[in-house]
Parts: sequence; C-alpha cells; structure tokens
Amino acid sequence: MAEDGAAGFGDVSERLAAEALIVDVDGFEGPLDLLLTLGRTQKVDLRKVSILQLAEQYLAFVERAKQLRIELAADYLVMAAWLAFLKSKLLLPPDPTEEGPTGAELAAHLAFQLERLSAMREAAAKLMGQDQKGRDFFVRGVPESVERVRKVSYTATLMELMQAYARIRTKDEFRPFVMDRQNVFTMEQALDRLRGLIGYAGDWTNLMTYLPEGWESDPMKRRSATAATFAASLELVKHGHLTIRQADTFSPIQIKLREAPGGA
Amino acid sequence: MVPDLNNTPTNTLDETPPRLPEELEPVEASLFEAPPMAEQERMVEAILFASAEPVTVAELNARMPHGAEAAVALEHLQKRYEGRGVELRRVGEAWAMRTAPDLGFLMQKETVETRKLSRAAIETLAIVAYHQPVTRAEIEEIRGVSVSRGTVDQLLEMEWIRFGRRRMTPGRPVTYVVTQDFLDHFGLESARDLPGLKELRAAGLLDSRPPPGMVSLGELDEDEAPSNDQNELFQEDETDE
Amino acid sequence: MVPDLNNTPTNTLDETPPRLPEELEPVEASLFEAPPMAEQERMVEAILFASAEPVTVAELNARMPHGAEAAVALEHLQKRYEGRGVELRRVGEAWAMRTAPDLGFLMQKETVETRKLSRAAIETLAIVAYHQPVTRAEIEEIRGVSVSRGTVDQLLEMEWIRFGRRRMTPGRPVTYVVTQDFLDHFGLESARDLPGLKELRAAGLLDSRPPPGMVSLGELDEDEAPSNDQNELFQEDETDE
Repeated sequence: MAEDGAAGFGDVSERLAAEALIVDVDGFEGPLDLLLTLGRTQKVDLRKVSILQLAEQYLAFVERAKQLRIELAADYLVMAAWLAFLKSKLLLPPDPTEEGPTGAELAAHLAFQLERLSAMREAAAKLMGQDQKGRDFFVRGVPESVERVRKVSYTATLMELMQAYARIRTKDEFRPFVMDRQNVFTMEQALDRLRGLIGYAGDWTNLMTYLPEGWESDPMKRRSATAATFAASLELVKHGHLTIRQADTFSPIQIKLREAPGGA
Repeated sequence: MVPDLNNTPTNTLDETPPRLPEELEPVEASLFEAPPMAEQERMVEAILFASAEPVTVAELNARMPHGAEAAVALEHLQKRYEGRGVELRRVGEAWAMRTAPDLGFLMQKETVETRKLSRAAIETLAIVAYHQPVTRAEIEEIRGVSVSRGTVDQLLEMEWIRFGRRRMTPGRPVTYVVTQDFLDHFGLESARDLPGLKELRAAGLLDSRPPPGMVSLGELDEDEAPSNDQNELFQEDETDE
Repeated sequence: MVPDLNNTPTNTLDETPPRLPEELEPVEASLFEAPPMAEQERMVEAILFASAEPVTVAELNARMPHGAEAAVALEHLQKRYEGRGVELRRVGEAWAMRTAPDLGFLMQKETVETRKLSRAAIETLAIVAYHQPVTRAEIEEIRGVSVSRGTVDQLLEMEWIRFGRRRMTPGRPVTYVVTQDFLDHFGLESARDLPGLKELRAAGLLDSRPPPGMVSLGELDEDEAPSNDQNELFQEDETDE
C-alpha cells in the first residue's frame, strides 16, 4: 500500500526531497516537526493541507530511510504505523459498525496539531522579536539598593510582668542556703573580743553582756553573736582561762576569769 | 481623568484627606497627613528610577509616607514621562522605568549578552506564555516531542517561567506559567499583550483539543481545560486593573 | 542660540517639547542632519539613565548621531528635571542622573520585628512598676543582681520608664518611674492597679510553695503590698539611706 502511495507521488523530485529530509533527520524535533515540513512542501495553506497526501509523503520518507539503512528513532516508526492506519481509514469507506473516531476526525486532529505547532512557532518568533530588555530597552544603570532597616520592637504582656515580679519576690524562699556573711559573728571574732574584755571582769558576769555592740537588737545578728560568744567562752574554758556556770536550764550563763592556778 | 496638578497646585489636595484646622492639632496633622500629590509623584519617580526591578504599587505605598496613594501618583508620572527618553512601564502588577525602545541603538555599551536559548527552549517558552497554565504533557503534545528536563529547568532558572497551580486531573500534574521577569524582559504589560494572542485564540489554536478517541481524558480535563484557565487568568488580570 | 524649550514649564507635563523649526537648526553636514533638540534631549536622558558610570559630554556626543550637541541637550534636560524626584548632576567632567537627595529616606525599607523583652528587662520593669520611684541601687537590691546600663536604657528608649525625681539622699540618685506608655501598653489605669504578691499567689501566678519549715517571705511582704503602701515603703527606704 505504501508502495502504491509512493508511486502516486513518487517522482524524482519527491524522492530527492525525501532523501534531503533523511540527511536532515537529526535536525527534526520529532515526527510532528517532520510532518510540518512535509506539509509546507505542499505549498498550500496549512488549513487546506491534504492529510492523505501528507501521510503518503511521510511513508515514502520512512521507506526511503529503510532502503538507505538509516536508523530511525522509534517515534518515527510509531508515527509511520499510525499514518498507515490513518491512510487506510481515509481510503476505505467508513464502517458504521466500527467504534472510535472516523478517519476524517483523526485527520482533522492531525491537521489541527500541525497548524497549532506552526502557530506556536510563529508566536515564538514574534515573541523573540519583541523589544527585549538589555537589547532594545534598558534598566537603570546604577540601581540603588534598598537598605533594609530592621526595627526591633520589644513587647511583653502584663502576665509576664507580674510573673517576673513574683519570681523576684519569692526567689529567697527557694534560694539554696548560703551563709549571710554580714550577719555572722565568727568564733574568731568572739575570741578576740572575749580575750580583750575578760580581764576587766573580776566577778561572774552574764555571757550576754559580752555580745558586740549593735548585735543585740537584730535577732539574726544576736543569734549569731550569741552562738559565737558561747563557743568562744567554751574554748577559753578549755584552755583554762575561764570558768563557766549556769544555775539552771535556760538561766543565764555566767563566766569568770579563772585565777591563775597556783597564782602562777 | 487625571487632574492637571501643575496648574492648580492647591487642588492636588483633593486626593488627600482634608487638612485639620491648624489650631486644633498642628503637629499631629503634619505627621499623619499624606504629602501633596506633586510630592508623591516625586517620590514614586525616585523609587522607580532607583530600582532596576519593577516595583509593585503595594511596595511603593509601603515605602512612601503614610497616606500616600502611589497608584494615583503613578498615573501622573506616567503622563509626565510620555514620549521621553525614559518611559514608565507597567509590568504585571508592578511598574518600572525603562529607556524608550527606539533609542536602543544608542546603548551598545549597555547591551547585555543574553544566554542563547535553544529552539526547544524558545518554543517551550512561547507555549507556556500562550497556553498558560500548561502542563509538561500539554507542551509535549503541542511540540510533538518530549520536553527535556533541561529545557524547563533553564527557563525556570532564568525565572521566566514558574510553577502554577496543580491541574485537578489524575496525577495532579504541575502547571507552568510565565513570570513578571518574563513580562519585564519582553516589555509586556501583561500576558494579554502577547503578540498575536487574540488571533490565535480566535482561530481556536489555543484550545485544548484532545485527540479523537481520548474522550474520557478530555471529559476529566474539561473543568480545567487550558482554554478555560486562560480565560480565567486573563479575566483575573483584567479585574486586577 | 537654542531656544528655551522649557519656556512653559507648566505645560511640559502634557506634551513633549515642540520640535524645533527646521530653520533654527544648525545648518550642518548635508549628509547627516542632527536630530531635533527634543530628540537629542531624549537621547541624553536615555543614555544617562542606563549608564552605570557618569558620562562625559564628549562621550555623549560620540554616542549620539553626528551633529548632536550633547552640551545643549544636557542644559535642557537639567532644567526639565529641576525639582523632580531625579536630578541631573555633574560629577567632575561627566554627568549622571541621581535621585534627589531629599528623597534618600525612600531608599530604605523598614521591617519591624517584634521580640520578647529579655528576662532582665522585664524584671527590672516589674520592679520599677511595683516600687516606683525606685533607684538603680534599689532595683539591684531587689533583683539580687546588678542591672546593666543597657537594660535600663532599653526601657527608657521604649519609653516604658522615665526618670523620676532625685532621691534626697547622699549622692542624690535618680529614680525611675513608669510612663503613660507603659500603662497604655499593659492596659493599666495606674501602677497601683498592679496586683500585690498575695493576689498573684491567689491567682496561681506563684505556684511555688516554700519548703516546709521555712518562713514564708510572702507573709512578711504583706505589709509591703504595692497597692497599699508603696509610697510609705519608700519613704522608709529613704530614711534608711
């Protein structure tokens, strides 16, 4: 059948044209592109192109390629098979029992595809012919960069404010215990003080009178000074410098300089 | 339509809110009142002049003092630049200053070598522009060959095309649309100004016509047929104006 | 010798300057007639706009068609841009277009970023609010750590605190009080409306319980409840110092 078709239009020029196309086959972007080129050789408006004739031209091209032992890409062969099928549909009277599109419908669609591809090519050319930036019109030569000024705005909620305050005011409740140096009277200090003062007291005197000045009023300070002074007095007793007594539980503790043993 | 601002400068304040009586709140008033239109025009001029990229009306408003109406100032400015060596051009939703195309011959020095696009890339670009939003499968159907990843990537990289919404068809394929950069590069106000668009549409060449026998696919596509989308797209553009 | 094209500056908005009558044009080379001055002005405008560097008159002349007088066109152009948002400026021997200096502020894009106040700042702020007027030394005593200059400065800058009267104690230290802005931000009528410690505890803002056996300072604080005797408290403090 292809032979017949080729014979119909198979004059020398046609064959030469097919050969020229074959030489060029790598230049085509697929079978549709090739078909479009073939369609143009009909030298008619694409809308009036004869699809039957086009199918025959294409099949002649494929036939020629085979004879010349040129490897055609698979999609060219698929198109050839489809066009052979289309050609048979177009040549045979339509079978009313057959489902699917008629040959005329298929041909119309192919014509539409060709026309659309052609139109898009023209559109692409027109688009590239538009004035182009950097070629026909130009942007500002020294664009000024827009400086980004970042302004930071701080915010807080009333809840955060109150929580912060609560946190500060209660932090003492949970602070790990640390000696408050300011309010601590050390035993060393008490020893120094007692050693200096004890000589003046000839008789029993209340230990509490030896507390440093200004430490009696503040309870915390008094506690610390009392403890230190008591510990210091015990230390002095131990070394034999003092005697110490307490009449009863919780009664005042009294101290007295111890006479040098044997008057020595 | 556009009032001549230069003749009656006192009237330019018609656009801005009325001034508060001076004796009431003089300081506040001057702080919050929009500058006179002539001044707004200068501001738009300076911003657009300084930028190589198109600037949207929203950004103009954001950069200008409170209460400024960039859209109105733009109208005045466009008129002022009509026929000059530098033009005020609309690019999609943005505006830019560009030299007049007829003076391109003076600019050999400024001409930038653009990357040479392959024929496949140019055709793909044109198909995206005229058929947008368009899927890769549709581009391939129109061109009759498969579109290489590289071609699309190149156009994406040049920022001439970008991804559009996904098509609501099986597989939810991505679509491609052209960008503002594309419009800017080709000096187009919008995709509606593509050369020959009307004729192509009238000839039905932008319709999505499924191959006969592929009815089922066609039906699925119907809601989102590119021709519909395109109309939608262009209507959107129109309402934006 | 060249007529002033801008003799009617108020009308320049409406149209491009009239073309020079043929007879006024310098009779020059018979082969290449210089373009009309209005056209030369457009050319200079486009070249200066697009050029990355200032352009000398000689270079302008070299780039423009034969017979053009760039120096004259420049004069016209300079006049045209007088008072506009863009200026024609001489840079040494060359010319350039620049945005008007008074519009430099438009070349900034301000972005506002909202951040949370640092812990140090909010604690300092809370102390000022609850104990105002309060000195820096007192803030440090209450917080138990030193307060950095930056923290106080930040709050001053935000206008949430301000200087109060100086304390009449040795060194006459400055005091801090909260501002109206502060009250506005936190939706308070006055700092006295701030809930006291007891109320904070009742509201569950102090979910912490003091370890058993420890004296609750909360009880001790009761007298100091800010809503009651804030002033008294500080009068006490003042006598202490």
